[in-house]
Amino acid sequence: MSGKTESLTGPILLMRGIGKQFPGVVALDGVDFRLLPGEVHALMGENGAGKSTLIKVLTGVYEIDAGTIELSGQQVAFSSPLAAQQAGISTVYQEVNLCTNLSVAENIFIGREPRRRGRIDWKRMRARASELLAGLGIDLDVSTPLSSHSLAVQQMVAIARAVDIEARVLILDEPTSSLDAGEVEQLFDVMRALKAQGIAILFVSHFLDQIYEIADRMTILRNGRLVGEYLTRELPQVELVAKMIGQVLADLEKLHGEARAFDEPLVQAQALGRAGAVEPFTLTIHEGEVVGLAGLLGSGRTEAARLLFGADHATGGQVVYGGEPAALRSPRAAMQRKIAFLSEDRKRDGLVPELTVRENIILALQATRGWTRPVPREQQDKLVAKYIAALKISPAHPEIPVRNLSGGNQQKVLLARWLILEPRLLILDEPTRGIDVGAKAEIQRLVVELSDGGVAVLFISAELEEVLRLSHKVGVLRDRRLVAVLPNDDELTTEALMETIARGGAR
Amino acid sequence: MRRLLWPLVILALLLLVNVVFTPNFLSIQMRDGHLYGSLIDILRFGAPLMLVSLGMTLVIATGGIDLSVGSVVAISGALACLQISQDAGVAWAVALALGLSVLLGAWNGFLVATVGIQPIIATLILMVAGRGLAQLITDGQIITIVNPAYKLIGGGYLLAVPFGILLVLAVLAVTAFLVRRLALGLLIEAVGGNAEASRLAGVRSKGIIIVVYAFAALCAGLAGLMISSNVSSADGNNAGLWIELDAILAVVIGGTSLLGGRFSLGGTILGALIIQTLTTTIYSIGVPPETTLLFKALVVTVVCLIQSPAFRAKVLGRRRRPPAPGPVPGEKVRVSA
Amino acid sequence: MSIATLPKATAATLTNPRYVPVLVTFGLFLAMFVAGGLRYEGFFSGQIILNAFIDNAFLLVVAVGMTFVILTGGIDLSVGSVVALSTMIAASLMAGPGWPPYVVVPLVLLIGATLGAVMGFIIHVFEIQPFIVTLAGMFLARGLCYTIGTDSIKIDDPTFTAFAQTQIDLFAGLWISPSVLIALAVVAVGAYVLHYTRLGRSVYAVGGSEQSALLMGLSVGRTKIAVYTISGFCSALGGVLLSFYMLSGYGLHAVGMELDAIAAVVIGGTLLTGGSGLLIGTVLGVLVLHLIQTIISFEGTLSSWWTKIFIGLLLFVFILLQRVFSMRRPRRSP
Amino acid sequence: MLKRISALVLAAVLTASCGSGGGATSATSSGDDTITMGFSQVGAESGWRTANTKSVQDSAKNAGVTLKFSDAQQKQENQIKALRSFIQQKVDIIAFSPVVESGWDTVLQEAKRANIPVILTDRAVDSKDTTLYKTFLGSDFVEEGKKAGQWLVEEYKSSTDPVNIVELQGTTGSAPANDRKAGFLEVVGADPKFKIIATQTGDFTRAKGKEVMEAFLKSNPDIDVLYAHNDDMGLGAIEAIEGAGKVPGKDIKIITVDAVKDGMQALADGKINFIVECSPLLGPQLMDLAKKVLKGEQVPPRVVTEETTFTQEQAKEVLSTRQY
Repeated sequence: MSGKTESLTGPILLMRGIGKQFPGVVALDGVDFRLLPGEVHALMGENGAGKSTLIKVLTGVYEIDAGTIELSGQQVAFSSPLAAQQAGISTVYQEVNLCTNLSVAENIFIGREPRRRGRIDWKRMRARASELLAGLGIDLDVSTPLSSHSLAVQQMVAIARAVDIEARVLILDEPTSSLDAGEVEQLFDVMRALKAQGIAILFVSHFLDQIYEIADRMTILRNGRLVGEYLTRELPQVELVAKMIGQVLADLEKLHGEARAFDEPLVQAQALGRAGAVEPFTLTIHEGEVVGLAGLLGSGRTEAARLLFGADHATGGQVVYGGEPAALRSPRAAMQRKIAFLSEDRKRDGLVPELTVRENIILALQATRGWTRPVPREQQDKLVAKYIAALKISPAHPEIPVRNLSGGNQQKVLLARWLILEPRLLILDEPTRGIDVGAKAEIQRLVVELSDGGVAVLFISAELEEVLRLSHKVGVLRDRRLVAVLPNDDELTTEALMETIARGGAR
Repeated sequence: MRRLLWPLVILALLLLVNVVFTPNFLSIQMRDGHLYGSLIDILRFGAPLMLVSLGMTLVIATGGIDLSVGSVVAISGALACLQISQDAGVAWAVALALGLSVLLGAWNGFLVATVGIQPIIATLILMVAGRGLAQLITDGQIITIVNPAYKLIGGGYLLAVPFGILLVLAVLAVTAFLVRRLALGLLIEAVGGNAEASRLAGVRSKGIIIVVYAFAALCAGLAGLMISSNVSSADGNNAGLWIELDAILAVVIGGTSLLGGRFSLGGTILGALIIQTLTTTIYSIGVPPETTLLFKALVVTVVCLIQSPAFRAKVLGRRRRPPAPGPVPGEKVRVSA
Repeated sequence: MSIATLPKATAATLTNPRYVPVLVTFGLFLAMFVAGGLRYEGFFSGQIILNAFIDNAFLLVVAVGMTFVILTGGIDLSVGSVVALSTMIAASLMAGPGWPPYVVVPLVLLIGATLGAVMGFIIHVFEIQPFIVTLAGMFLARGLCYTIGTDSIKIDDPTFTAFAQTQIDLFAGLWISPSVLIALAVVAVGAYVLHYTRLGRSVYAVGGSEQSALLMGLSVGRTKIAVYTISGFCSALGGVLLSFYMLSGYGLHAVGMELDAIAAVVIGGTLLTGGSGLLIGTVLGVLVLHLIQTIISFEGTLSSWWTKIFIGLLLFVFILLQRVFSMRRPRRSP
Repeated sequence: MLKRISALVLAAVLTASCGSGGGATSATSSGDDTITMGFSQVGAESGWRTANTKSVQDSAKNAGVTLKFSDAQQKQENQIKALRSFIQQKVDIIAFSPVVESGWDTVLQEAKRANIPVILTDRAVDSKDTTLYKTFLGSDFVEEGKKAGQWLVEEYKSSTDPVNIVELQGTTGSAPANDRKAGFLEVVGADPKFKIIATQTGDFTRAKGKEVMEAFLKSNPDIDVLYAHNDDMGLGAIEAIEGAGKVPGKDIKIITVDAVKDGMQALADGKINFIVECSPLLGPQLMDLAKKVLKGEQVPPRVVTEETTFTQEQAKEVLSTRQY
């Protein structure tokens, strides 16, 4: 494979015949990969194709079962992320892997803090951290704990950390999933500057537009195998998607034609609010209606959804459900009224990692019945099999621990958990984040199906196209306030939405 | 079953050591219409530990820990014996003791689940105060009682089998039913595996936690009855002293992680048997009292090392099967592949 | 006390969520002290506070080590036994072969640190839970005590006893022992290490998320082994201070001290799950435990069991109040 | 029972009020006419100890002495703390039962400097400076072990067959366990026919005593004599012996120490053969000594409690009059 294409200098990184197995899953099977200095190289593939595993193998998180890795022509085997880092490979992993209990500055510098006479020079560290973040267009108090910042900021912090390490290879695994457009541009500027310095960048993203904007070449994986290596400019998007999912994908149209009138209001939030989280808002959701919630991260979208599910206590207002006031004191109370909530942070608020796929799927159903009335095993197996098939969960084995599944499949497991309950209102908080095109389309199609079947859906997403494609009406949040509720008619475009978000008022 | 392989091997090894020192160690005879022999002794004396460990398993599975079981053992025994010494009926005494135990356990659960105190500290409170409570009940004296019906619980026989063993079997069966046939086990594992996710899935975590601590205390209370019945006396200060450490050890040897989540009842029973066999071994092979603890430390270390997959891989040279695509097994936060 | 732990107490730091638990503990401690002073004659004296340090110098040192371990999310049950073992080794070497203290003390410290390092090594390399490894360590150290001897061994080395009986007079009849200075030095050094060294920050990182720390390229293994070594060292030093205090070595010294140390650390606001807490909190935790005991001793009419019940109740009231006051913490905004 | 529960509730209320800093009810007073005594007890680890505490408390009341009682929960460090706190509270006299012999010099010197006389009870300290305390009142554990051994030697003096002895020790490392073992060994060790074939700690408890004895019975078929360091372990062992189908007191001869009520009962019933008394009733003697010391009278440096030994016949006679 080496020397096949146009490289003048040799590849800085060369991986050959990489194989990696987990119990019940072949994650990588004879994968070749190379990275040239001064290029941005996209690693493409669906969820579970093996992208994250390849990166973790490369950075010493996992040992490889087969194959070789060469860095600058020398064979290497990293025993730990530290060793990889020392060899000049700097990584931002998919899920933000930082210590939220430490300050922002520390998260950037921990392990290589500036020191003076042996002691950590906190002043200099904070100053340097502020500088670095400023370079990424972020201005904040770097002495505050990371936990007090949004996921987007956390992601930028992770990037700042990786960028600052003197690296020859920079790996960015889904760095943009929670960034807004401006932040992505900032990041790309940084990437271009690094590229100009001859640093090789490995880039993973599910946003195809971003790939085409920044990447020079791409390597495509499918089911743990190599599909091929291509120059970005020579591979049209449609072909790329076809290669990733192994089939041609039907075009995604606006799935819901236009705003229509609904008769039965199912859930009404009346001046519902929570001090410090989201200001009182009023919103009506009808049966069969898809309501989109748009807004930047931290605009109060998730907080609003949590109030509707009783995950947090409201400090004002009320929820009217089916015409009657409903006190949603706990998620249980909401579930009894057939409200379901797919949370944004699946690792923290969704999965029970060591339980099996089956157990994770039936958890909510069992919870509604209490521990004294178990769901009969045959019924469990039937339900689980049904949803594994319906949602194409892979591997299609109900008895493996859910932590062994890829991110997208874990998301489907959680979706199955709620679908089993046959909810009348389904709240989906960023259901498609970090998920490949195929799975994304499946989830979108599912939303349409559910809505056609009379289920009300509250759909939260950072991707405005997606919100527009699915929703009957769109609520816009800004600075913890619901600033507008817009019917999804012909006039409503992504531009119009963005303007509303930016201006903070109705059209 | 695979998970229980190593505990089984260790137990077998320990028994083997005994056979070398005590030739008729494995023989079980009928004497005075009872089963009699060293193996029966191990089961009989291990019964309280097995009970306490069963309760402890569920607590640990929720990610908690209960240091107060030893004190509950003392309180329960003390209260029952006090009642009996004051001519109360055995049934009433037993019911009262177990009732108080459940109450104390629920108190622990309340502190952990509702007030939100870290389990080790929440139960430390009762561990300290409970010991005092037990002595308050006995007035610092050893209450001696003569009551054949009460004696049955810990020292008697039913159908030639020591009643204590039957009691453990019954509790084990009930526990297994609750957690595996009913859905308690799943919900406990969910709460222990990810408490916030369980709450959002509608699991009544608080209720589950309170139930679990109450159950642990009930088991401890029963063990307390057994211990006091066995010697026909209640010793507020010494009954169940440090049993919590042995119980935690038994749970861990049985393969349940202290971080919560998955648990194994069978493993726990095996773990408790290993510890009791170890104790009996120390007595029978004549380890001098000064080196008893040293011996125990040695065996515990060896047992835990053999149990550790990492140890087997690194030292015994087995090819290591990664338990999960996470580099550090047994860690709370796992990366998804 | 240690200035290093509390950098300029500006208004900003006072509202910093990291300091809230410590401040709450401090407030409650003061309230309890005032209450005791109003209730008992002779309670309101400076010497009562100084006694807290004199009587708890060893616990303070042990709790410093425990804080390191708990900050990484671990636990060390062996400390009490290692303290006992240290007194035993020190006493037997000085009493038997008559080794001089300047040989014995470093040796004891070395043994303690080594024991800790071995436990840390097993915990990290063989991935066995700290609770169990240190429990085995607890049995081991206590067992070693008994193999050395079951009797209490008197220490009558002149240098040692002279040092032990030195009183450093302050003013107005107040005094402290040299052990107090050693303990405070340990606290200061500990706070410095936690705040100003890479090791210290790694300790917090590992406690925050071991996974993330690993992925950020920190040497998790070295950090974990280091904290258990530190804890072992502190326990040994605590043992030396205890032998100053008692002038004897005994296998039954410091039974259950691990629970006191853990309680002190937790009362001081450190989370058992790791990653959050300050050494100054641990100092306060030790003082609170002592205050509870002092109150009971001043009460003077409690029978043995009421003593235990009271300790439990006071502990409960304290933790409950602490919980209530530091409850309102912001949820992480997404 | 109800009374105790209400007492508990009262305690909770009391805690709350003391937490909120209620009235200044000064319990301490070093008034001129009444004596305030600080007494630091080891703990409440056995019935014997509780009886000892009760005796001190009752006799203090009878003698009009204000007693500051402090329980050390078996920890020497707690005891030292208690002594310091007594000095702080300026009590008139300090009495305490040391957990161990060693390690008291520093704190006793502080007491001396504060001019507070000290009386030791139950156990001595090994300080070279005997001016640190006024007197020592208590039993001699080594002597108790010797008495047990002497009875055994006497009992088997006509026999030449080897005598197999098993020993149930007290808590490993505790003073009574160490000394009772040493004293016993000193006597029986002189004659080679006495063989201690097994020895193990029973932690001074019945449950452990029973458990250990069962194991002994399995691994050692011919046991002639059991020597238990206290009555409780002996009582536990009796159950084990009966369970094994042997007759305690006949098939296996039993010697214990303490002479608590249950033990005396068993002795009278013939299940125990010999008990060495270790009396906990030190209270009256202690108060007496305290008053003498405070009046400046001379007291002997060592006051041994009046203790005896009991055979089965003697037990039957005195059983009804035992106080504890």
